[in-house]
Amino acid sequence: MTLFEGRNLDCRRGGRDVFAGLSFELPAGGALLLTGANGSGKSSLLRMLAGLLRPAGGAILWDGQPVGEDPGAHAARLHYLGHLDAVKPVLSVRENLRFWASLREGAEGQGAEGDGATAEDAGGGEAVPDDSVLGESGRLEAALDHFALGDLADVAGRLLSAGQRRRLALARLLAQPAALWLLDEPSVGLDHASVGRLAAAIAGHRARGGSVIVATHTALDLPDALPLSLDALAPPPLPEMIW
Amino acid sequence: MKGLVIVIGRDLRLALRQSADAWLAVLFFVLTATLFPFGVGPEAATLRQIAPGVIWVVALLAVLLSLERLFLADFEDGSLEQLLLSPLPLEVAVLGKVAAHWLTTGLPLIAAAPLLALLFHMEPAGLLTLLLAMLLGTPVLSLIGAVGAALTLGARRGGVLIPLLVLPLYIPPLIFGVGATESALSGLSARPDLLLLGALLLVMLLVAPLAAAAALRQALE
Amino acid sequence: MGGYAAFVWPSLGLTLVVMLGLLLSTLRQLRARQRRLAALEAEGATRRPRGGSLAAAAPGDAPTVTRSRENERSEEAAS
Amino acid sequence: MHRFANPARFTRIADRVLPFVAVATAAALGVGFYMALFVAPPDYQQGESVRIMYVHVPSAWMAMFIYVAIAVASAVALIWRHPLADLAAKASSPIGAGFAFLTLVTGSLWGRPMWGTWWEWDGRLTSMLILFFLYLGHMALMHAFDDQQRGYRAAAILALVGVINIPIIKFSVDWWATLHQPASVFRLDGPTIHPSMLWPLLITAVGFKLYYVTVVLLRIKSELIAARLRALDLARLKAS
Repeated sequence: MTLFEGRNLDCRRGGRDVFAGLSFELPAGGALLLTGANGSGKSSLLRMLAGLLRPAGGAILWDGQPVGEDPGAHAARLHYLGHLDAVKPVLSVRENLRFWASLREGAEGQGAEGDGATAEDAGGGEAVPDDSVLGESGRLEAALDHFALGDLADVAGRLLSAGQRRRLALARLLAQPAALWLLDEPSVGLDHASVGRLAAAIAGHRARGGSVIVATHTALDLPDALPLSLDALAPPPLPEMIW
Repeated sequence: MKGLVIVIGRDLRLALRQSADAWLAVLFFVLTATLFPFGVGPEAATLRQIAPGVIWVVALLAVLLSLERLFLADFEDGSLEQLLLSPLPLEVAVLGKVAAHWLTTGLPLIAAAPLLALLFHMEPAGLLTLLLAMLLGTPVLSLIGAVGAALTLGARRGGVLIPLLVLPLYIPPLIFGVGATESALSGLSARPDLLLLGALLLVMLLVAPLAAAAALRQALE
Repeated sequence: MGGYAAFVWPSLGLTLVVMLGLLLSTLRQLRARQRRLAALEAEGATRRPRGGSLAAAAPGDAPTVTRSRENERSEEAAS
Repeated sequence: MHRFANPARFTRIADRVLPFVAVATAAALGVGFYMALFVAPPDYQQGESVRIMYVHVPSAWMAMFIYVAIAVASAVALIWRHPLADLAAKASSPIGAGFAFLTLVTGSLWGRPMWGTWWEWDGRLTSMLILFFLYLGHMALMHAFDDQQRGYRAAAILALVGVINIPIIKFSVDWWATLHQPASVFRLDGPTIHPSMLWPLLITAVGFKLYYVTVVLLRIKSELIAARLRALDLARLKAS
């Protein structure tokens, strides 16, 4: 059953056609792995799916409804992780995370109740906190712990290394639930152990019925992920002429 | 409403942790104003006459100086796109950021205004009206400024561009603000000017968040 | 002109100068661009049949005009 | 809505219309200027200097009209993403700025014999000065981005904010001018207009409007070719 769908998407950036005629279907609990050369439009596609970028053509549907009809509801159901970590240097790790989490309080993602699969089946590694048991602050601490930031919780953002900042950005995914995760090179700067934690977080999210779309160059353990290569979708070498 | 408070609280906390930025505007306000006696001479009568105008113009320039950093840090570190993708409507987030900007820029200017009134030998009769007018007028400056700051994100020479876009739009609050103070000083009623300033504030409360949010959306595209 | 000639004639003259100047600069820019386009098209490296098989839903009748500044600047400098 | 978005069709229509508009512009301006200079009577108060009105007032009308036109084009561009609306806005603002500039200079030249100074902080002239600044801001923002598309969007939002603010600015400046000005000063305004003055004024005004249509069509045409050139450059860049 398809939950999230893109139909015939065209992307044009700076006068250049990046990709054209891209379609995909993603069920609840599904994963999509975007691959493609530099400049093939992975980041643009993720920004488009998040609602930051308007497609030049085609439609993006959630549960059969175009997401453009209610951008607020779409934003509430997704987590987007871009190249930038959105970490404020003068706020502590916990303050940084609490701000983003508190903005989402009350606007619960719909992905929490999935269809069928259980956390134990897919989780594999570390257990991901179960939302129903933990309160808001408990979930926040659990998110920090999951990415091994518990000891750094009171450290100012400016003192973090690039990998630690990335982990803090990833902790946002767990601090508040959202049905759809859009991850752009999530493993950049992460050490081996942290990549494992990321994979476990994604597995737990999927087990709870959440969907994920990942663009990555590094190996990331994503069982039964649907591959989507953007290389084949590059338009012919000459861009569409204006007339 | 809750989201608005969260955004204001976060921006206030950021501003307080980097308090140098907040002090800069007030410092500029006082320093620039003290140039005028050197320019026009220290005669009390002259200074008294130009006091309301000088205080307003200098306040306006101080706000202008602080505008560039309103969205720039959030734009550069990715916070702005996260804010856009939060369930909070972007217009509300903009309003929160503007409110925090006013609290850290406009309010300190109002607090420093009596000092300048003293230095310029302004009649005490006008002081209350001056403060009241600034209370209504400086939020207008922050609101209009937010539109300019949002429009120039990512532009070449963005910082130089903001004054060109924003200063013409600052003329109405300047006129009504100075008008209120001068009316009070000359024994007339300041009511019409203050009412107009209030009306301007209401209009800008409606227009500026919409325009600034639209500008931010296109800046992030 | 009743003593006002020194004000009336410059007013009309300046109006004509500004209006003609704007018109001429527009025309000059237009000609320069037309010449460059003609040269490029004569070069032959122009277009390919549109609507490749992958771009099935090619946006045929709603073309979007897009541009990048660098080109424009270099081209204005050239003209 | 997008019927005219096809650049080829636009260019075809523009090419067909342009000769007529250009001839009409030349005719209206020729007749208008001739009447203004030699046919219209001198004003009983301002004498021959009133002839400046025939360029000053239409320029002021055009400066205001073009800003509104830019705002309308901007709204169309933002709502329907019509590419020609972006081009129309970009093509219009230098023309509007030119007319605002002419209004200011002819106002100064008219004011010199009337007021005895080159510049008076008169409500109308001051508003026009601010409008001129608004045009400069629009043009600067249009060219401030590496991605022209962003320039279009940002300038469109600015134009809409500007058009909301223009009545506010106008009102506030009039408010301020009445406070600060002795009532005896001449206002640069159509004095009580007699038909013998109205006709030259209207004909010149029509000429100015036709001039705007001519130049804006030429400029849009030119922008379209520029866009095509950029696409070709980009294609070569990619091919190499």
